[in-house]
Order: sequence, then C-alpha cells, then structure tokens
Amino acid sequence: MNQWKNFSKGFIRENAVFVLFLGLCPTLGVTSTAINGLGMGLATTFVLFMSNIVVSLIKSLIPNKVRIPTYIVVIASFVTIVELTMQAYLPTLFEQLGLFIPLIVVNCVILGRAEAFASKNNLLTSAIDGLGMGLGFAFALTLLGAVREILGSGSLFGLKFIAGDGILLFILPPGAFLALGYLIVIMNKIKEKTT
Amino acid sequence: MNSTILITVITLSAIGMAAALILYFVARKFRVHEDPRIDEVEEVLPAANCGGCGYPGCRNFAEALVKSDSFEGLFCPVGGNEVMAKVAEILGREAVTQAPLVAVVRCNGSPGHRPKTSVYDGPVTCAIAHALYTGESDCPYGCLGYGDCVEACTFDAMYMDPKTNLPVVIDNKCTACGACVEACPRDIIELRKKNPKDRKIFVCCINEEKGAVARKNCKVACIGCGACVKVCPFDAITLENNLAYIDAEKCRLCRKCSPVCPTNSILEINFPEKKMVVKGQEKKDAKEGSGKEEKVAASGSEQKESGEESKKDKESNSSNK
Amino acid sequence: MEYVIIIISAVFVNNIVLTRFLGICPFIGVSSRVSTALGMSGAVAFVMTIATLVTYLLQVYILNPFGIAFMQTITFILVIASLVQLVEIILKKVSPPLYQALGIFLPLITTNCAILGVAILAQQNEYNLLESVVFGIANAIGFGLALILFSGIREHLSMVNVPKAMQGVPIAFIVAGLLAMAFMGFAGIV
Amino acid sequence: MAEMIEHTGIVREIGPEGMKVRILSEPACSACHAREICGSGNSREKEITIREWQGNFHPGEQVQVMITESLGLKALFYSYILPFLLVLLCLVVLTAGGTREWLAGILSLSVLVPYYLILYVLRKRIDRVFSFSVSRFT
Amino acid sequence: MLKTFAKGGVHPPENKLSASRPIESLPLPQTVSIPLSQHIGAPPAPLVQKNDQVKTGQLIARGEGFVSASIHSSVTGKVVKLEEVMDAGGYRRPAVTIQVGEDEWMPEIDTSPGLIKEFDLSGKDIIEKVKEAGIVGMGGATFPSHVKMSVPRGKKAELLIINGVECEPWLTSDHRLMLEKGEELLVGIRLIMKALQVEKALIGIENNKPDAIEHLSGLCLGEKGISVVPLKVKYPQGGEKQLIKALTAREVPSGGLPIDVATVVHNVGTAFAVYEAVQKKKPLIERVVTVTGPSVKKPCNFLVRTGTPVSHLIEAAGGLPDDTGKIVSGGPMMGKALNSLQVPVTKGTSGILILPESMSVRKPVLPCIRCSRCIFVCPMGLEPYLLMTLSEKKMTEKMEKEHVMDCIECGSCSYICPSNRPLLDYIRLGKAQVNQLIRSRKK
Amino acid sequence: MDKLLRVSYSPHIHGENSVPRLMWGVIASLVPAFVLSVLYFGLGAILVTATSVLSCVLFEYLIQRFIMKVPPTVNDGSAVVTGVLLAFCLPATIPLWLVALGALVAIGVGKMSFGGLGSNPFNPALVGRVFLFISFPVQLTSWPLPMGFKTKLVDAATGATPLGVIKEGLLNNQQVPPLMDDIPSHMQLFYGNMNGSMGEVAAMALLLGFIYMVVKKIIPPVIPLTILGTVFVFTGILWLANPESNADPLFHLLTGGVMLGAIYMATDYVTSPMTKKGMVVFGVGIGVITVLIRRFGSYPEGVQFAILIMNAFVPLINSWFKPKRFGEEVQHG
Amino acid sequence: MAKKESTLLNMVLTLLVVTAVASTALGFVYEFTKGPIAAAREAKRISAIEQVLPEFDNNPGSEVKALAMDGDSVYLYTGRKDGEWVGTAVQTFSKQGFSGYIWLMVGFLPDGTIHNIVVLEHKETPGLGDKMEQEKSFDKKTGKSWSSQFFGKHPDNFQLMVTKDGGDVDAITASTISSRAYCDAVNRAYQAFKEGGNQ
Ligand SMILES: Cc1cc2nc3c(=O)[nH]c(=O)nc-3n(C[C@H](O)[C@H](O)[C@H](O)COP(=O)(O)O)c2cc1C
Ligand SMILES: Cc1cc2nc3c(=O)[nH]c(=O)nc-3n(C[C@H](O)[C@H](O)[C@H](O)COP(=O)(O)O)c2cc1C
Ligand SMILES: Cc1cc2nc3c(=O)[nH]c(=O)nc-3n(C[C@H](O)[C@H](O)[C@H](O)COP(=O)(O)O)c2cc1C
Ligand SMILES: Cc1cc2nc3c(=O)[nH]c(=O)nc-3n(C[C@H](O)[C@H](O)[C@H](O)CO)c2cc1C
Ligand code: SF4
Ligand code: SF4
Ligand code: SF4
Ligand code: SF4
Ligand code: FES
Repeated sequence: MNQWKNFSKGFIRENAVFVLFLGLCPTLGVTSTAINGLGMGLATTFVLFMSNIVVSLIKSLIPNKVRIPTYIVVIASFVTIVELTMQAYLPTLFEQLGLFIPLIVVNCVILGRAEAFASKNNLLTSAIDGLGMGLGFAFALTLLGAVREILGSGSLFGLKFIAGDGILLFILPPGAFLALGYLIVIMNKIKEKTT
Repeated sequence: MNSTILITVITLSAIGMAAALILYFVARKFRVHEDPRIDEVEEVLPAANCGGCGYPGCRNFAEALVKSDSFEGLFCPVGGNEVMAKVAEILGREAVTQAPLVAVVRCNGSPGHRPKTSVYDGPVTCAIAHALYTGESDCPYGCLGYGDCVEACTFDAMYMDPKTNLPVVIDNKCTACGACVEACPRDIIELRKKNPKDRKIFVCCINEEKGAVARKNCKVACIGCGACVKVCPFDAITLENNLAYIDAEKCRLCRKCSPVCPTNSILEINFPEKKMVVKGQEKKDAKEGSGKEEKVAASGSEQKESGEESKKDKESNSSNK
Repeated sequence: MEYVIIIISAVFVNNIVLTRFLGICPFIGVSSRVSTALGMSGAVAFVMTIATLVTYLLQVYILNPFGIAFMQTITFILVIASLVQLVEIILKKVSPPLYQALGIFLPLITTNCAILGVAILAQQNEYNLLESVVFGIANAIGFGLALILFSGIREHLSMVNVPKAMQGVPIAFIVAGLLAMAFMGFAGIV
Repeated sequence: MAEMIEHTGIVREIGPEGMKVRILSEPACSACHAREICGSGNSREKEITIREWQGNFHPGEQVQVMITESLGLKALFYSYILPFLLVLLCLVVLTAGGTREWLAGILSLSVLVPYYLILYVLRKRIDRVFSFSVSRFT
Repeated sequence: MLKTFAKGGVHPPENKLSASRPIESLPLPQTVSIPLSQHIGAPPAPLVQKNDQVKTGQLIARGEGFVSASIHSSVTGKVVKLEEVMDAGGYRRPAVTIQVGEDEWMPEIDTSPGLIKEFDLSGKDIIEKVKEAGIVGMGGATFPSHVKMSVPRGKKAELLIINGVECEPWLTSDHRLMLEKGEELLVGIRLIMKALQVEKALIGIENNKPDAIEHLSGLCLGEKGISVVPLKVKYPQGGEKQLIKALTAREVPSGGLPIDVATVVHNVGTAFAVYEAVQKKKPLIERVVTVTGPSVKKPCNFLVRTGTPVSHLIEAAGGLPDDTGKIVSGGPMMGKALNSLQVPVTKGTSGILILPESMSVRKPVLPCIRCSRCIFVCPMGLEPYLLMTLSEKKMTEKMEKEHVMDCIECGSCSYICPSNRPLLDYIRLGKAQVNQLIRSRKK
Repeated sequence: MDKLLRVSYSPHIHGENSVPRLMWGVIASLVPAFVLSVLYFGLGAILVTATSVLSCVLFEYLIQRFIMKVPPTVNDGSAVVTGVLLAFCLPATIPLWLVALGALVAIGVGKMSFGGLGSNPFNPALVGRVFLFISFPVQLTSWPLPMGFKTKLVDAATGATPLGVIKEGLLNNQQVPPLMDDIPSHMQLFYGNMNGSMGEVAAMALLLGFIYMVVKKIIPPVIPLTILGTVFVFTGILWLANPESNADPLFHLLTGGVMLGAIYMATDYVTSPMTKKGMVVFGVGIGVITVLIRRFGSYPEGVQFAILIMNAFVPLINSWFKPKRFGEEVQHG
Repeated sequence: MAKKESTLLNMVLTLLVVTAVASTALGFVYEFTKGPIAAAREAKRISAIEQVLPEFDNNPGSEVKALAMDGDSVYLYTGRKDGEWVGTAVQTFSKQGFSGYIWLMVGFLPDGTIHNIVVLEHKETPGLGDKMEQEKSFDKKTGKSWSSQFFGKHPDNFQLMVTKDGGDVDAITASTISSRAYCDAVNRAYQAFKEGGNQ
C-alpha cells in the first residue's frame, strides 16, 4: 500500500470524526477551545500510534480468542501512561480534559484500528496508519475546537482578537453539537468535491 | 522490586486473568468466527447498498454469497458478471454468468404521436394518474410521463426527455436493478438482454387494444397486424392480444422487421445507418427500406434525445465505415 | 433529598448525553423506535448499576487501600467489559429464548463509553455506595430520556424532506444541539 | 395489530429443534469496521430458534423474524429490569439496615445468583412465552 | 339543536342553483351506449347481438351471481355496436350501443302516471323484483340493492334509513325527487321495509331543504313507522356511517357494515326505483340527473335514460359554457372528473357539474404545516396528513396500522388543507397499496 | 371539442384557507401588540421589528435560493411571522446586528436546516431567541424602561423585569410581599407598563390578538388556555402554600413571556401537537415547566425553554395521542 | 489475521504475560510520575497562596487549620517571613454560585485587610461569571480586574455586598449572582479569619 495514502486517509477520506463518526464523545466533550482539542487529539494519537505498534508486533503471538482482552489491556496501559504523564507535566490541560482522558480507552477508533488494521498489517504500515488516523482525529478535534473558540470567545489558541466576548453558546454544550453538525456538512461537501 | 509495582502486577494480573477468562468464554460463545472472505467479497461488491440483489445491504449479500454453496439465485445486478467473476475467484467457485440486461422503455407516445385529450391536474406521479384514468392521452397503456421510474432509479440512469415527455435510459449507467420496472404502474419498462454496442430492436409499444383504436390514440402504436411476425426469419416475434413482442433471446438483430411495421412501432437503436449494413446483404431490401429508413431513424432519435446517445450513434457509424 | 437532587441533576441539568457528552454513538445510531429507546435505558440501568457497584467496591476496597488508584482506568475497563458480557453469557445459558428476544428487541449490548464514564464520575464525585448506584440509575434515565425524545424527533424527520446534505448524522447533531439548548433552561433547578 | 419488531435474517438450518435463523446486522453497521467492538451495533452474530412457523422455508432463504413489541419489553423486564430492581432493593435494605458497605455491595450482587437460578429452573415456562414469527422477506 | 354526526365534517358553499327547477324529461338522444358494468361487482354478459332490435325496458344483460345487477335497454332501437366505450376514467368498458328509434316500451311495464299504493308481496318477492329490475344504489356507490335488502343470516335489521341528505354542494336531484315523487317514495320505503322486515324507517334530510322536509313530513303523518328527521347541514352527512351516527348515535364499527348496527341505508332515488320496479314493473333505465355549474345557462334537473351521452345533457342545459375547465360526474366533493363528453350517464350518475377554468385549477402544493385541520375535519377520525406522507413514502404496512382502509374518501381533508395538499389522492393510492398487501397476504 | 378538460381526483373544490392567509392572519392579530410596543418603547420597537422581519425574510430567501437551490417560498408569510415573533421577545434597545444574528439562527438553524416550512421540530423564533439569550445574556437582559419615544436606542435606562425583581429578591432571601412594592400594579401589568421584551409586555394587546385568531379560526384556543390555566393553578397552589416566597398567580400570568408564548409560540402549528388531547398535554407540560423554572431554576423566566422542551415531546405526543377513530368502539346509540 | 490456535494454556500464558508486562510498565511509570504529580497538585495551592499573601518564607502547607463552616471546610494557611506572621490565606467557598460551588483563596494581612484573592475553582458561565477570575477581566489600560476592587479593603469598613443589595461591591455585568456568591465566599473567609486566623 502506498504509505502516503495510508497516512493521509485519516484526514479527510476516512476521517474518524467527520466520515466514520467514531469517537464522538471526546470530540464533543473537550473541544471548547482549540488547544484542548489539540491536546486531546495528540493524547489519542499517542495511544493509537503506540497500541497499533504493539498490537502489530505481538499479533502473531496472541491466540485468537484472547485478542480483544489483550488489546484492551495494551490500550488501557497506554492510556494510563498518558494519564499519569499529563497529570504530572500538564496538570492544567489534564484538568480541562478531565474524564475524557480515561475514556480514550473506549474510543472506538483505537480498538477498531487495532482489530481491523494493526492485527492484519505489518509494523510500519500499522504505525503509519495509527499516526495518520490519530493525527486525522487530532485535526478534527482541533478544527472543531478552533471553530468553537473563534465563535465562542473570539480567540484562537488563547489569543484574543476581538474585544469582549464571542457567541457564548458555542463554548457551551449545545454549541458543540451545532458546530460539529455543520462541520460535518461542510466536510462532506469538501469530500464530494475532492473525490 | 518496589512494593507498589508488585501490588500493581498482582492486582492487574488477577483482574486481567478473570476478565480474560470471561471474555474468552464470551468469544467462544458469541463470536461465531467471521469468515474473512466476507470482507474480501464485500470489497469487490459495488457498495451501492441498493438492494438490487434482494438483500438489505452489500455486506449481507456478501455473507450470503460466502455462506451458500452455489451462486444459485445470487446475483449482483449492479456489478454484473464482472463482479460476480471476482467473487467467484475469491470463493474459488465457478461463476454463473447472467446475460447483462438493460432497461428499455416500451412506449414511444411523444406528443407528436399521441394526441393529448385532457389535462391532468393531480399530483405529479404516475401511480396516481394511472389509478385515476388513462392519462392525458386516450391510450390506457402508454407512458404517463410523470417520471416515477426516473425517481426510482438510484443510479441516475434515467431522465425525462422534455421534448418527448418520455423517460430515457442511459444505457451505460443502467445497472438493470429493476427499480424502474417496479415503479412503473403501467409495466412499460422491460429489462432486456444487452446487445453489443447497446443495439436494440424492440416493439416500442405495449398497447393491447384493437388496431383501429390503438392507432387512433397513438400514431406509433402496435396495431397487431402481424407483418413483422411473418418477416422474422428466426421466429423471434410473437403476437398476442393485438401486440407483437420480440424475444430478445431469439432476436439476432437482423433488422428485417422494423421496415415492415406500418406504424413504425419497432425501434432500432444504436445501429449504423441502414445503407452501410445493407450493402453486403439483399439489395432489394435496401431499396425498399430506404423509404422508411428516415422515419425509423427519426423515431429512434426522437426517443434518444440525449447527447450521449447521439454521440454514440455517430461513433458506431464511423467505426462501421 | 440527596438522592432526589442526584437524580434531577443527572436527568435534566447535567444530562449524560446532552451536557456530558457520553454515549453519543448510540444516540446518533439508534433507531427511531420509542420502545427501543425505553429498552436501552432499561438495560443500561441494569448494567450501570452493576458496573458502578463493582467498580465502587474495586476502587474503595482494593485500589485505594493498596495505593494503586492510578490503575483505575485499566481495571475499570476490564471489569466493565467482562461484566457486561458475563451477564450475556449467563442470560444465554439460563434462558436462550429470553436472550434471543432481547437480541431482536435491542440493538445495544454495551455503551462502554457511558458506563465507564459514569463509573469514573461516581468516583470523582466521591459518592458512597448507594449514591453511586443512584447516580448510575439516574444517568440511565437521562440517557433514556434523551434517546426517547430523539427517537420521536427522528421519526418526525423521516416524514419530512430534510435537505439531502443535512440528512443523517448532521441533522441528528443539530437536533441534539437544540435539545441541549432547551435543556439549559433547567440550569440551577437543583 | 400489535406493534412488531422485525429483523432480517437468513435461515441457517431447519432441524428437529426448529428453524435456526441467523440475524443479519443492520446495513449501516455491517459496513463499519469498528462494529466488532462498537457498543451499539449488532456486532455479534445472533441465532434465533423458531419453533413454530407456517409455510415452507429453506436454508439460505432471507426472512423477517418478528416479535411483538410487548414481548420485547417483557424480555427486557425479565433480563434487566427485574434483576436490577432486586439488586437495588437489596442494596437499599442492607444499607438502611446498617450493613457495612462492602458487604452490602457483595450481598446485593450475589442476589443475582439465585435470580438466575430461578430463571434457569423456570426456563421451560419462559421458553413457551417467547416465540417468534417469521415471514418472507419482502 | 339539529342532529348531526359527532366528529369532523366541513361546510362548503351549498350552491344548490337548480333546487327550484322541476324535473324535466330529457328528449332521447340519437344513440345511447349502455355500459354493462354500472355497479360494483362483475359485469354481466350481453344477451343481445349486433343488429338486434330492442325495446325500452328489455333485458339486455342478466346479472349473474349474487353481487351483480341486470342491465335493461333504456330505449327502443337497433343494437349497432357491442364494443367497448369509454367510461368516466377513459378506460374502455364493454357496452351495448343502440341506435334510438321510436320509444316503445316493453308491454308488461306500466307506464301510466297513477300512484299504486297497495302491495301484498312477500319480502322475498320484493327482493326478487328489485333484482330483476337491476336496481343498484343510486346514492353513488351503485351497490346492487337486492344484496343490501337480503339481510345476512345471523344478523337482524331494525331500522331502515333513507338517505335524503344530498350533502354534496350543487346537486339537487334527490331534493327534487323528494318534492315531486314523495308519495311514490313512501311506497318504495314501505316495500323496502317489508323486504327487510323492519318496522321503522327514518328519512334523513339536511336542513337546507326545508320544503322537502315539510312535504315529506306531511306525507308521513299518515304512515306508521316512517318519519322525517331534519339534520344540520354538514358534509359528508350523506355518508352512510355518518348518517347512521347522526340519526341513531350508533357507530358502525371499523371495517363493518351498517347491518352490524342493525340498520340499512338506502338512497331516496333507490327507494323510488324500488317503487317503480315493484309496483310498475319498470326496470331501472332512467334517473334524475342535475346539470349545473356557475356558468351553466340553465341549471336543470333532468330525467335521463341511462346510456345518454353527457354532451346531450349539457346541450339541453344551454350548451357548454366557454370558460369550462372541468366537467365532473357527481358532486364536487366526490364526483369524478370526465375527460370526454361522450361518456354515458349510468345508474349512478347523480349530476353533471361544469366548473369554469378558474375553479378547476388546483393551487400549488405547499409542505404540510401540521395545522391539524385535516384531522379535525376527518369524519372517520383518521390522520390524513400522516396517511398521505406514508403513502408517498410507500410505507404500506404502517398505513394499514393507521387504518387507511377506514377512509370513506369524502375529501374533506383535501378540501380544508391550507397547503392545498392532495391528501385524498395519496390516500386513495395508499388504499390501493394496502389492498394489494392484504390480498397478497391471503394468498 | 377543442378545449381540453382538466382531470384530477375529487374533491374538485377547495376551501378558502391557505398558508399565506393564515400567516397574514397571525400578523394582523399582532398589530395591537406592535402598536403598544411602539408606544412604550418608541423607535427602537420599530427598528428591531423591521430588522428582524427583513433579516428573516432575506435569510430564508438567500438560503433557499443559493444553498438549498429550491424556489424561494418567502411569500408564504411564515418567515414574516417568525421575524415579528422573534422581535417581540427581544428588548427594544438590543443592538440591531444581534437581531440579525438571531434571525439567521432562527431561520438557518431552526427552520431551513430541517427543510423549511413544516419540517422543523423546534420553534424557529424561540431557537433564535434562546440562542441569543444564552450567547449574549448581558444584552438580552438589559430591559429598557417603557418611556415611549423618549426611550434611547443605546444605553437606555434599564431595569429588571418584574420576574427578575422577584427572582433576585428570592435569591437574596427577601420575601415576596415587600418586593411587590417595587413592581407596577396588576392593572399596569395588564396594560404592559413594565420592563420587558417589546412584544410580551402588553397582556391586553396579546389577549386581543388571541381573541381575533380564535374568532377567525386561525388557531384552536386549546393550547393557550391550558398553558395559562396550568400556570395559574400551579402558581396558585404555590402561592396559597407559601405567599411569602411565591408571587400570586395573576402576577405570573401577566408578567414575562407567558402570554406571548402561550398565544403565539406554543400555537405554532408546525411545532405543536395535532390532536386536541395532545394539545392539552402539551399545554400542561409547558405550564408546569415554566413555573418550575421560574420558581426553582436560575432564570427568572422559563416559557421559552418550556416551549422548546415540549417541542421535543411533540412527535411522541403525536404518536401517543391519536384522534378517536370512528367506529373504534362499537356504539349502540 | 493472527491465526494462532487458542489453547487454554497459551491463552492463560499470553494474558499473564501481557498483564504482567503492562502492569510492570505502569508501575514504573507511576513511580516515575508520582513525585511530579504530587508536586503539580501542591503547586497549584502554593501558587495561589503565594499570589494572595505578601512574601513569606515558610511552608504554609504545613501550618493548616481547618474550620467547619456551613457544611463544608474552610482552610487557613499561615504565611510567615522570618518567623513573623505576614498574613493568612483562607481557602473559602460559596454555594450560591450560578452553577455550583465557587472556591476562592483569600489572603488577609494580619490586620484583616484583604490583600489579594484568587479563584481556585468554579463552574460559572464562561464570559459571564468567570470574570471573577483575574485574568478574565483584566483590563490592560487600567491594569485592574474586577476583583481589584476588593484589594486593600478591610471587611469591617467595606460592605461585602453588591451595590444592588446595599453593599459596596460593583457586580460583574449581568452576573449579579456570581458576584454575590463571590462576596459570600470572601465574607466566609473573613469570618474564618476572625475565628482562627489570628496568631
Ligand atoms: C362485500 C360487501 C357486502 C355488503 N353487504 C351488505 C349487506 O349485507 N347489507 C347492507 O346493508 N349493505 C351491504 N353492503 C353495502 C355497503 O353497506 C354500502 O352501501 C356500500 O358499500 C356503499 O356505501 P357508500 O356509498 O356509503 O360507500 C355491502 C358492501 C360490500 C362491498
Ligand atoms: C362521503 C360520502 C357522501 C355521501 N353522500 C351521499 C348523499 O349525499 N346522498 C346519498 O344518498 N348518498 C350519499 N352517499 C352514499 C351513502 O354512503 C350510501 O352509499 C347510500 O346512501 C346507500 O344508499 P344506496 O345504496 O341506495 O345508494 C355518500 C357516501 C359517502 C362516502
Ligand atoms: C447562558 C447564561 C449563563 C449565565 N451565567 C451566569 C453566571 O455565570 N453568573 C451569573 O451571575 N449570572 C449568569 N446568568 C444569569 C443572567 O445573566 C442574569 O440575568 C443575571 O445574573 C442577573 O442579572 P443582573 O446581573 O444584570 O442583575 C446567565 C445567564 C445565561 C443566559
Ligand atoms: C398560529 C401561528 C403561530 C406561529 N408561531 C410561530 C412562532 O412562534 N415562531 C416562529 O418562528 N414561527 C411561527 N409561526 C410561523 C410558522 O409556522 C413557522 O415559521 C414554522 O415553524 C416554520 O416551519 C406561526 C404561525 C402560526 C400560524
Ligand atoms: S432503475 Fe431502471 S434504469 Fe435505473 S438502473 Fe435500475 S433498471 Fe436501470
Ligand atoms: S414509464 Fe411508467 S413510470 Fe416512467 S414515466 Fe412512463 S408511466 Fe411513469
Ligand atoms: S381521510 Fe378519508 S375520511 Fe378522512 S377526511 Fe380525508 S377523505 Fe375523508
Ligand atoms: S390540513 Fe394540510 S397542512 Fe394542515 S395538517 Fe393537514 S395536511 Fe397538513
Ligand atoms: S459512545 Fe462515547 S465515543 Fe461512542
């Protein structure tokens, strides 16, 4: 497989959020600002990348029937690692993301990739797939975060560019749904145009 | 070793083991091992999820293909033989080929041919107009022209020709899924065998009324005179209920029938102009035919107004030269 | 009173789907059948109760005393995943027709995300055992409420001509957004 | 006519125990790669045994399996709601009675054991209640 | 408070222009085409052949089977064609076309004007005579009347209801009949009562026909068991279920027949036809037809022989107005639009309504705004907006569950809808789909 | 015959009602309220209403024309109604760009995303209004004093609405009876002499509009009556139980958006139930939620949320409360 | 797909190995991050105390006094420089916020004057109530935040109530409720300070 294609598919064509509609809970839950979205996205990317590597490495050693539990353990371990390191070195971000860091475990994207991709492909391909899908996920989260932040508080990555407040609704829960809804429509249009 | 690590290892191993055992049993109980070939088969299916195969989705069809021992009754009309061959390859089986079909509209009652006798003022759907009355002409068999068939086609393979007010099938887009056949309340559309270069000869009428009545209502109606039946060298034409029908299986595209039809209701489509073909054949026929030929061509092109079709016409013409 | 507050808060004010964003996948994917929504919240209530119960015991009597609370995520997910499936195995063994009937009736088996989320939230809120369980139930109800309302609206939408570009997931999100907006009216009620 | 819940399936075999029908996953789910672990899909294969039916079916045929909505709700009640209520009740009673928390927790969980035992004992009767009907796929 | 049915209904402008015009006999046309299927049920086979000479009232097709009706020649003359002619839907149906000659009636028919009150026939004989005369319901449904008079075993009729409601706007044929043939009508009612073995009959008449109410009430004074009940004007009071509800407060159960609540409903025209058939031995070969419309020069009530082409009636009413857009056979709410003037009058034709272009163009359809008006006016308690959508989306089973088959096709919903939605069009389509489904299930 | 006849199914005649006619009827009934609001709030009322209506119509036109690519249907009048009602629940001094934004959300999100007239599950005007309320609480809670044409367009003297005064007081552990002294009398409330959004202040004018619509058979009176009745009864019970911390029921009826909401917003055909039974349930629901929010929630006013929440229930109500079918139960009279 | 046959033994072994490896790794990561996590947690409180008190050189975290008030606890941290009391930081709360608890750290000078206030935690609406956080309402021109009005005031002669209720505090625009809660929390801190803050 063309590795570049393999890597880039996660951004638009097979984007986990906009196209496959996976991992929606964190997508909505943490994207009140772009930086949160990016943080969450990168954390997920890390887990996805690492677990894809590990799964791909050990795939031939795992008896078929304990596949899923093994994957869960692997993924959960990486999640815990992320959790602990974030807590230690990025405490503010950790607080913002809160519940959704442990919930990376159940993010369908990760297990789905492990099961459907890494368990069938070689190390490099799996790693690149993990990286691509993860960064695509991060891209989606950052984009949504950016949109919400720009509309909601008139700033981007914390830099304010309008005086006063934005449209508050967008940083509140309803805004997450609305912004994502319209983003999906726009992304669909883009996808249609490009393919 | 550090005690926390020890406890960690012990607890997690314990929990992990317990969980794993449970999950193991679950796996054994539930996860009927999915045949990986299902995925492969699904890959080659067109993913149109149109239901043309009779299954709710392509994946379900893939499952059915893998699970069943033969291909009997299993055919993807959208992918056609090509796809079925691929599937057969994956499954290591003999492919069944099915002659490719294409939808054909068997009515040529454009306003020029079929006088309008009333104005329909109800909802724009053939189903309702059909239930209400004969439609805007007096032909109770003819196309109503409200495009239920076009609406039903999920492949954009049909459109209503604004000039003739008749639906047109774009041959290379049509997958023979049969949705239009289902949709037409008058059973005008038929799935017919696809011939090379999309050539077709068929009786473009389904009117079963007596000749005089039929003719009064539509100039290009089949009046059941039987001339074509007599002229067909292959016994491909049958006459029933005042209506001729060309059996596509038997028809060899010899084009003898269409010139003899007094109402021009036999259409030839995508054939090169008569002269070319005729050259090597009986000269007499050519001479006779030349009088009617224009008409035939006219009615043919009238139905196939689309640019695509006429382009094709040209192509096949030039290639024949 | 404590319990009433937990319930009202979880159902209306901090609805699990509409403001906490958990269990979005089933919310988006589930059918437009009201009874299915009811069924899902019933099943989720059971699973959540059991899950919060077990994870509570695990956390308070194993993880905390041994000082390995950081193992929360990994142990919880293992326990929850296996519990849910254990219930299924048992059901299938105990009464196959019952199990089969459920199989047709409910599209769900687990909504891991919501169950893990609620189990962790119960810990974060430092609820005691009973409160944790009530919290679980309340969230199941909240989940059901959102789902039922949504199934109704979905049915309505299947009857009107939603623009093609909006159909499916986008419109579901718009509805969820407007629903969440309406639910903001409950702010401060507890 | 009672509300019916329908599901598409394929007849797998017809044997002495009845007709076994494999339930197909929803088209939307079937195309998704994450279905194996996704909570909400019909990821797992399910097989339904039908004991009584009318008409001729043959293996490989596509059918609709149906139960009434009320039967579905009843199944839900026996498999989830009732045990749930039992656990809750037990928990409330025990905590109110001052039992220590961990004990109360474990005891109320263990209520499920006799519950499922009873279900097991009664399975014949339950079997009779839950019957499915099939019809040809239209 | 006047009686009426409980739920729904509309009140379109009445426009009974021809109410004061006495019934005139229409001169015979040159040819008549008598369709062989003028009723619900199987069409009978013709007994005559081409070039046969027939007399007025002669049997030309015998109704075979129970639900069928005989057809008689309405004129004297020569059979010129046994071919299909266009029916009101444009479809060709078998018919007997007769070149009209000197009007010569079958000898046994009593053509004298005198009123014959007395009869001593048994119920069975009456039904037999009704059947022989080819009488079908003249209220529009053209259901063979003898069937309705033969109460099925296990059921009992208690009450005969005579439908003099004529709730359709514009139409006045029943109204005139009640005014001009009141006495004959009452004899007819007595005959039907005898056939049904009931003691009581009610004549329901809407309050916009005070003269008819007064006239018939007067006549009824001497009649035991027959009384006239004035009703509030509300469409579709003439629908038998609504009429029964209005008069007796009984509700015919969903999917049931009037006989399920021990009643039988007949139209006044039917009762009059029964009188003529039994007392005068005259088969059903003519009926009263209203020809009317806003631009019609001379709105009239004609006594017309069956088979007469509609164009002949229109000529007699002053010719086709220039602004004609639509011609309706029957009333504006339930009638059928004609696509040709050559369509013959049949036993069920109660009126010819000529609508100008301005009234006949349907307005553009807007989306349903869920205003509930269709629900409020539906006399059957259905949800037309929902049924239409279901029909559009081909959700046949759901439609069945929503009781689409209960719809009596009164058109109140389409009439009222502010979005001009063609509700009834789609509901009819839906009913056909459901019918198919039911039939396929029986297979 | 040369002229072709028209053919269609029956019925061949049609009643007089049409969507534009109904919509313009609603608008006509809103005239008294508009006149009063101009009297109270001056030029601002005119500007806000005009902006709102124009933006609604414009956005609907643009969206239909350029995004959905369907023939625009702005002349059915529904966008005008949305515009007027959106304006009526805004303060008269609100910046006009906010009005336009609200209109965009009302039409774009609330209506057109679902396919336009008849498809939207939530009341568009309220979607716009709640969107603004949540996004710009400062501007949306700055209520000008009713000073007629003396009302300044910006930086007008503002004050809390009567409901706001009560809520504030209660949160501050004050009691209701003394708070009532700061509030205009019931009679004044009835005339609309109070702080509030421009259309909702004058109960009198709204009732007039209500009567007009009922007489003209534009709406059945069920929904408004049940809402007002429920609010009256529920607040009445609270008041009788504890007059110290609850205002009297009449006060609750006359203040805030209850009148406007009950008469115009809850009656929107598209977003309200289809049967009388359903309407009663809907109305009671709105009444109860309104009072709950007013009394126990953070916001002084709850009608807007109550209506939106009940809008979400409408599809369920519609499938649970069917009209009674003829012949459903055998009736032997 | 991994086509390894499953036997009970290899399954159990696999899982054992996987969990063991995983947990060992986690244990090490935990050990490694334990310190930084604790430090990060502490840092937040310390930095708050540092912000609200004048310079000090002791560890206020070691001199904590907890007072039960209104159903929750208020904590007092004493700050000293060269052994001398320079002020007390009071970790206080209010339940009257627009949405739930508000936690503040209020620094008092020994005489009871408010030195500075930091918001520790709150759930008020972004853009409204959250202006109580200094950085959210910081005005570059004046160099002041909304909470600046409290600094240097003594609660005995500065009415800790919003002006609407007759106090001296100008409420945050459109957030009277949050402002009121803020005052309530500061008030509580002052009560606590009076009760237990004096050395
Ligand atoms: C199959 C069938 C059987 C009927 N049997 C009876 C009957 O036994 N008694 C009766 O009074 N009417 C009977 N009817 C006639 C109906 O009651 C009714 O008059 C007819 O369908 C037309 O009524 P309408 O014009 O109101 O639609 C029957 C109709 C049908 C279709
Ligand atoms: C909507 C509707 C309106 C009707 N209006 C009348 C009417 O005005 N007068 C009438 O005689 N029959 C009317 N009918 C027909 C009656 O339902 C019924 O068929 C008839 O009265 C039975 O009598 P018949 O069999 O003698 O025709 C109407 C039917 C329907 C469905
Ligand atoms: C979405 C939203 C969020 C709000 N958040 C707060 C808040 O955080 N703090 C607050 O005091 N008021 C909040 N409010 C309440 C209003 O601003 C309320 O009108 C105000 O507290 C009282 O008005 P006043 O401060 O101008 O007197 C909020 C209102 C809305 C609509
Ligand atoms: C009685 C009545 C009330 C209406 N109320 C509203 C309303 O509150 N908000 C609104 O946006 N449109 C209202 N409309 C207009 C229209 O129905 C609305 O824009 C639709 O919801 C758009 O689909 C109303 C229309 C009528 C006839
Ligand atoms: S609907 Fe008809 S035209 Fe379209 S693809 Fe199917 S068969 Fe061909
Ligand atoms: S072919 Fe049939 S469906 Fe298509 S337009 Fe003609 S009548 Fe309608
Ligand atoms: S649904 Fe049928 S019965 Fe009801 S109003 Fe419409 S046409 Fe009449
Ligand atoms: S009357 Fe028309 S607009 Fe009103 S609900 Fe019925 S179909 Fe819809
Ligand atoms: S349910 Fe939460 S991510 Fe799927």
